[in-house]
Amino acid sequence: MTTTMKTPSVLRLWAWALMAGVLALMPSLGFAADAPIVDKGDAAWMMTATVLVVLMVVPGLALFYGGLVRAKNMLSVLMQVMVVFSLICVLWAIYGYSLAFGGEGLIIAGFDRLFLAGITPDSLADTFTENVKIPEYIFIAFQATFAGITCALIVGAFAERIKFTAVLLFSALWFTFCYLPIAHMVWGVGGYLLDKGALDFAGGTVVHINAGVAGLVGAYMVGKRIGFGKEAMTPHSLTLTMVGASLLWVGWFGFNAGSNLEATGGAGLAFINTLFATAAAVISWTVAEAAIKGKASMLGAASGAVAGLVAITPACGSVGPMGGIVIGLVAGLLCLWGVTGLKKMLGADDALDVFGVHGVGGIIGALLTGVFAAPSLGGTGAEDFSIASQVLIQAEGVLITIVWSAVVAAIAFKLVDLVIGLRVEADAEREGLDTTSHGERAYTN
Amino acid sequence: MTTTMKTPSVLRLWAWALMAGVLALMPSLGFAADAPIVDKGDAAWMMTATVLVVLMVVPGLALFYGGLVRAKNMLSVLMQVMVVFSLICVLWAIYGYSLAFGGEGLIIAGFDRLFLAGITPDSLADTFTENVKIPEYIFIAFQATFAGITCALIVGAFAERIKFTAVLLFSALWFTFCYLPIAHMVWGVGGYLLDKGALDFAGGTVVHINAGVAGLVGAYMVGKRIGFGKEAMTPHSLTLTMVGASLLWVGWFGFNAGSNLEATGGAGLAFINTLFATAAAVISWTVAEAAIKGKASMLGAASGAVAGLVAITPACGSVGPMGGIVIGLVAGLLCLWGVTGLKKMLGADDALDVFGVHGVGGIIGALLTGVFAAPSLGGTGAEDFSIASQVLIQAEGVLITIVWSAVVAAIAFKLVDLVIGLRVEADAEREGLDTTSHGERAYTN
Amino acid sequence: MTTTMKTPSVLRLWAWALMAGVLALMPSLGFAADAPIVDKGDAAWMMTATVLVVLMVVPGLALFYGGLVRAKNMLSVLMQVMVVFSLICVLWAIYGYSLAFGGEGLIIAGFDRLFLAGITPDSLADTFTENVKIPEYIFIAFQATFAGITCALIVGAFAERIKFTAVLLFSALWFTFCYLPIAHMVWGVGGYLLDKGALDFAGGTVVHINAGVAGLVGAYMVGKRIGFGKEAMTPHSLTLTMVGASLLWVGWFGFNAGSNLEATGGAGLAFINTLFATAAAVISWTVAEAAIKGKASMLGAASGAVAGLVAITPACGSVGPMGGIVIGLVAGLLCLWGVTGLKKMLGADDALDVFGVHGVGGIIGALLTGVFAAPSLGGTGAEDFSIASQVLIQAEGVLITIVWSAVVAAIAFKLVDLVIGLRVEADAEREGLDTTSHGERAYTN
Amino acid sequence: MKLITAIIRPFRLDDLELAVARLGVQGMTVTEVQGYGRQKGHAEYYRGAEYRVDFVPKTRVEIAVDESIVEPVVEAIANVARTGKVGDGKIFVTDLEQAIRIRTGETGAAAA
Amino acid sequence: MKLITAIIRPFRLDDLELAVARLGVQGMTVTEVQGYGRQKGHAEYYRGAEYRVDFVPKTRVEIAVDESIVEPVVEAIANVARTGKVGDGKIFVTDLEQAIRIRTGETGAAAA
Amino acid sequence: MKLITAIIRPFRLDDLELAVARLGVQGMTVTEVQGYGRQKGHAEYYRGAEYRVDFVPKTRVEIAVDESIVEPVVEAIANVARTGKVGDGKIFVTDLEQAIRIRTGETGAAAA
Ligand SMILES: Nc1ncnc2c1ncn2[C@@H]1O[C@H](COP(=O)(O)OP(=O)(O)O)[C@@H](O)[C@H]1O
Ligand SMILES: Nc1ncnc2c1ncn2[C@@H]1O[C@H](COP(=O)(O)OP(=O)(O)O)[C@@H](O)[C@H]1O
Ligand SMILES: Nc1ncnc2c1ncn2[C@@H]1O[C@H](COP(=O)(O)OP(=O)(O)O)[C@@H](O)[C@H]1O
Repeated sequence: MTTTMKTPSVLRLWAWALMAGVLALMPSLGFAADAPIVDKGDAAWMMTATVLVVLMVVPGLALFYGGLVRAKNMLSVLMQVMVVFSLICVLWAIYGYSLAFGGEGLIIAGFDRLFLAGITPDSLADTFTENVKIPEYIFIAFQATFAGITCALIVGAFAERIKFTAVLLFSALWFTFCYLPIAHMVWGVGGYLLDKGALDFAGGTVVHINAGVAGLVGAYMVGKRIGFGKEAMTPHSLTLTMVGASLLWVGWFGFNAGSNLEATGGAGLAFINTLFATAAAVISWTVAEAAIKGKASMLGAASGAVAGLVAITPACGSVGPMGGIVIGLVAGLLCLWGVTGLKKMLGADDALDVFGVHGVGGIIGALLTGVFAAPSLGGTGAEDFSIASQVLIQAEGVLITIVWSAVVAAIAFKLVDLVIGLRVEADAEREGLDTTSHGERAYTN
Repeated sequence: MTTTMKTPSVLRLWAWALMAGVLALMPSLGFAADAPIVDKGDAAWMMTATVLVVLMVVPGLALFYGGLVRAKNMLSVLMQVMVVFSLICVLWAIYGYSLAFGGEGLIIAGFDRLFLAGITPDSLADTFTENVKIPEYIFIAFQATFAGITCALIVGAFAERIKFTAVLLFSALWFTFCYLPIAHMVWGVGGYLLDKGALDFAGGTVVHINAGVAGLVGAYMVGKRIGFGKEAMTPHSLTLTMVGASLLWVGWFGFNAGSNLEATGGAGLAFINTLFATAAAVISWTVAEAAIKGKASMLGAASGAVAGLVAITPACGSVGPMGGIVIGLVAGLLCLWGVTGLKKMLGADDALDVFGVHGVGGIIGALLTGVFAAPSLGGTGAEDFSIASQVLIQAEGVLITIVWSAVVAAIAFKLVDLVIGLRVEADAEREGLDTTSHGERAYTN
Repeated sequence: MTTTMKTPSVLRLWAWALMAGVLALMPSLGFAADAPIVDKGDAAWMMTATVLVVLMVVPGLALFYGGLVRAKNMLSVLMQVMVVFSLICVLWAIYGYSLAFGGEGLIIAGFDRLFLAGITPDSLADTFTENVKIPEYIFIAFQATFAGITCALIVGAFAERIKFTAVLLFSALWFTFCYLPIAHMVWGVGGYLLDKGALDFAGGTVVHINAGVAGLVGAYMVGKRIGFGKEAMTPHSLTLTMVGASLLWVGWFGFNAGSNLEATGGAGLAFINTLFATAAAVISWTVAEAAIKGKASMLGAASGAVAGLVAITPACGSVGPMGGIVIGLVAGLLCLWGVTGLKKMLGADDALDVFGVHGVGGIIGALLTGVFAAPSLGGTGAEDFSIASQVLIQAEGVLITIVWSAVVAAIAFKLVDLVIGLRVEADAEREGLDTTSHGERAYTN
Repeated sequence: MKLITAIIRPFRLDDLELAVARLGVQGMTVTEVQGYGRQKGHAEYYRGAEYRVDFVPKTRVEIAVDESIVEPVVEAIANVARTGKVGDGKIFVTDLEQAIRIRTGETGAAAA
Repeated sequence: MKLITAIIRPFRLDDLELAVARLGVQGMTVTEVQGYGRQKGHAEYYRGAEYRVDFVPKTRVEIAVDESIVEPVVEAIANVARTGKVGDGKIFVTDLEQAIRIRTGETGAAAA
Repeated sequence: MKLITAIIRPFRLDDLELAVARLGVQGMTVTEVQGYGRQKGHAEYYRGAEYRVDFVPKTRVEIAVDESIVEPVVEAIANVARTGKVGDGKIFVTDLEQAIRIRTGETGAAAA
């Protein structure tokens, strides 16, 4: 039922899954021979989970971000999220899936699956359970949405001043040279990070730290918004931000419990952690804010929810409900610091706190997974589980991701700057990107 | 396929389900011996259903309520819904599940499951079908969302004038001393109301009447809004209210069909009733309004949808589609009266008509379930089904819930009033709760 | 796994499915004898898919349309979508299902299933796989949402000037005399179009061309809005339009992959096409707009998504991912022309471009399905698949639908005009339909 | 003709409407405005960012009246708009050289 | 310099813009306002609550012009704004002691 | 008393506030308005429909002041509002016959 209990590394299983999936396409090896079990319940759940991840991006993330900018830039944010997601989906079909999961390799997989060559409705992808498989098309779609949301997350950092074309070009570059290798190294057959045994159930490093770091680099390289720190830049609709945060929560159940690839008790664990850890983070952020500022804000509660979701992502399959709640409580507190104290220290205009929430939350989650996966703390780790060594393994994964993402992002932004420039004209920024970049306004009568 | 047909009482089945679930954890009894059937299709559906209930609360209910208040109080409503839901989820994990479902008892269950002790991804909970089980974590999450939405429903009654901390304290008290006992008495092993044989498929009494009554008491005890009846208090965004009502409808399919605990034809019945009865209520409220006031309003259509959903909740598993449509038509008419004629009679400032819609709709549904469950009327009742006696049983359940909820709510509000006070300052109420209680505004440029 | 591969006609399968479903209710024929396979995974997926289609209508379509009108007409659009959907659902239960699927017939089925007579939770409906069945109630609900959304789609064409009662009466007439026969002729047992072997996996003709044509006729017959072409009629909230488009995308996974009736690799194909083809259409519309007008608009991206979804609808089960992407790219380009060049040529005030997007997109999809279903192009067509002849078959289906829908719509509008009149008073139109037709405003403070 | 411009607390508008109507005033034009003055605003927090909002929502009422009733109207406005707390607002009176009712072309008092 | 303030029906603005431009007016300032007058509003229902809305959406146009063209401008506005139905609005003319173009510091007619 | 009405670029408001405060101005009333003038607007496209938007968002500031400080205030406003680009806006000065502080009934300079 929960193979996550029988092995220290969810990642390894993913690897097996893919390897088998690939081998399954080579009857010569006779591997596909022993009849695979394909349960329609798994297929049903994985399609549902994939739909939920799409919901996270459009309209979820788009609204969470959009509500935070000024009305004059609303459409530019919605546009960036929707088009980046669409672009990455198409690139995923063309070469992304192939490079990340289309074979074996240290840093990338291979080119056999370019244009999804050779895959049919009958093709199967493995799950974490020996011989249990799901239709490969569903697995491809599920993974496509992960790639898409990761790139879309980044746009929050340089919102309200970047050129639309610059966002697209950067996304394509970063996706190709950072997301794909990291995804393969963590989840792909023969991937470097894989054998380290790092625990990342649903993508805390691959998705959140990865995007958070790229965003921070972007905030530095694109520069601050005109009037930043001087003029008021108030969220034009916290209502929409709350709706976005809510849809992120709703969709995240698919993101986390879907990562189990089967509708089992293991998915149930990931599911319940996604509910309770998030609720705990809402509470801790709210209480902390009330304690510090005298008032608990809606934006705080919404931010707390996202912080909790980010932090529980790598942990949800390997920690117990109580461990999850503790992770949520900690995430709420530290991410509040991430968007206040830390933000001031970093001195970058990370407009929508991509790093403060996703970067910080992702790191907290990755490290604490190494703690609460311990059976002694209610986790699903094996008997011989050692917190110390696991935390070290987690830390290495985090570090590599940070460095890789930072370097690729820096080069990509530089390149984009040279080719088409990163920022819009000062006047255009003042007037707002909606009319100047997209020729329309979000609200009229 | 539909065991609901083989027994007069869905509640009894729930009891068996839980008892078995509990027993399953005591191998000594050898009960767990005969291999349980765990179908991934059920697990997939129940996870989906739980996600849908979360969607009902955030952002569904939050928007349905939020759109109805003035812009200056928007965030306070969104905040109350989100934080109350989060708080109850955490309390559910700590002691709620244990008290409601963690054992046997007349009024509450037990303390064996505090902090979800002893539950693992392999733990199973029973369904209504002998020996068919689902992962217990999923059942816990599903039930957690029911507790959360019930408490969140109440906030509509005293919106726009209550202290945020008062809402939280009240919610915790009412949840502990009213929701948990009622839930156990109706659904828990050995619960008092259970053996009466009352029909409440998805929680018409436990959720809606329960919340509606608590809300009404709150409206009386918190008092009217400043300017109530004198100044115009128009909904700041019926657009958002319509979105909220729509998401409630969408999520309610999980709420109702999920209560079947299995993906069977029985779930299909609950599902189709949730579609047709609601549609019928939209029509009847719309037509009635047009007849009475000359115009059919969007708020009316949205309110009709919610009224129909509330009324079909206890009935959806035991009445046929045509019986469901009749219940929907009646609910639309009577709830329209509930928010107009009855409201005037009650004389309370139940700001968002929690009682008029959920209280009234819940009562209608509970009673009519006793009528249309009759096989002669297309219901799933047994051959010997007697409308008269069943309606009496239903009435008793309703009455007990009303009294219990009213008493607990009254005491809880009094207590909160003494400890921290219920209302904000008059000036703060005038300025709006968003800036004064939460230090932010919902909309700026 | 994917029977769609074993037969040239998905439609034929639907027919078998229904016929068997009907026969299954006549044990005398002994048909029901060979034990049917009912997989809970299929039931779970089909309930999920149905919920997703509901999400497409309320709030999806309502917001997509509502955001495009002026604030003074917002509620009228939300109201028309919600009430039309509700009305059709009730009519579906009363006679729609029976006429469309309740028996055999050239143009309509029969009257045996009026009021869903004789259907119980145990009744089963067939899928495309021999002997694999799903609970009939779920199939009825799934089909009900298709009928509902089709009628709701039409309202976009005559928005901002039509009488509310006129919309309802027209919808009932058109549903009865156009939707039901077309649905039966295409999907029902003995239906005329069925044996032609046309491919329409998820309803490109029945839903989109059908609605698009009715809308165009409506735009002509209701006449232009006062000030059309002279005054600015800017969308009052592209934010809401983007949210609506996003929810349409999200829900469409249920619409398309649900049409497979089983959670199999075939559903996986429909699913992945719904992701990639749509993404491709977003890109092509965006790029084309940037090339033509110098700026890529959010409304363009949202419109592109819907265009892609419409076009892939008939194709999603029979074309490969790359074929789907090409269809998406083409749809994005041609629908952009549909709402600009073509629209000017047609000279009708199709307010929200129902024909330009759904009509044009539906036609493109229907025809290109005949091309990319070819195995040589990665489609699931049989060995002997001939593009030329298939395209001809597709074209015939399109033509018949266009003519039938146009004629019925014209007569229906004329009738409504005579009975209650189509348009509101000029003053009412100026003031806006929200206050004049519904007695409320969408936004206040 | 004179133009009376009053800046008041929004929730006093309904009463103002009634009060001036009693004096025969048949129309007015109202604008939502932001007021800045002795009445202090409030503080807002958005994650790391804190802002002082100096502006308070006010309602601006314009009433064109005949000289003869300027006094009573001004008084009536002052009375209904007064709460005694800082922020009650102002009343300004300016001279109108011309006032025309578009529909009829009437001018002066007849136009009001 | 004079300041012409016109309160008109929103949908007449575009035509007004063209009309005054023909007279050499190069700029104006427009505000969305709520009008109260002979033209009655409408009723609204929200569940149990019924409200009479007396205010009607209007557009307020301010144009600073030189004495010399006050007459023709006022006339032009009156003509385009007139529908003949109650609610057409008003035109007010007040004296401007000073008018300055911020960018150049020009004053008087040159500032308009 | 005089009423100074300035139409400026929205983002200059904060500085204007500080500048006039330094001159002892204790209050003002601000309105969001649409400006039409030499500064051209922008084009918008919504599918088939293209619109030229001539109006530019501006902020209208009203300040009642005593004769004595009209000059410095006008100058201060002009200075902070000036960017030198077309669209900086206007400053109008009109005579106030009366100014009353509702709360206290004070009139004239004391009311401002
Ligand atoms: N000098 C001024 N010019 C124009 N409007 C003013 C001026 N001073 C105050 N106001 C308006 O009057 C409102 C109330 O003024 P304030 O000083 O806050 O309270 P009070 O009038 O009771 O002293 C302000 O919000 C502003 O809209
Ligand atoms: N005395 C007044 N002072 C200021 N504005 C007025 C006055 N009377 C009317 N208005 C404005 O003129 C508009 C039209 O006036 P109304 O009496 O409704 O129609 P008409 O001008 O055709 O008689 C009103 O909505 C209001 O904005
Ligand atoms: N004649 C006028 N009457 C009233 N307001 C005007 C007039 N001319 C310009 N304005 C206002 O001043 C603003 C700036 O004017 P504009 O001609 O665009 O630039 P500038 O003042 O630098 O020449 C306009 O947007 C409008 O709000």
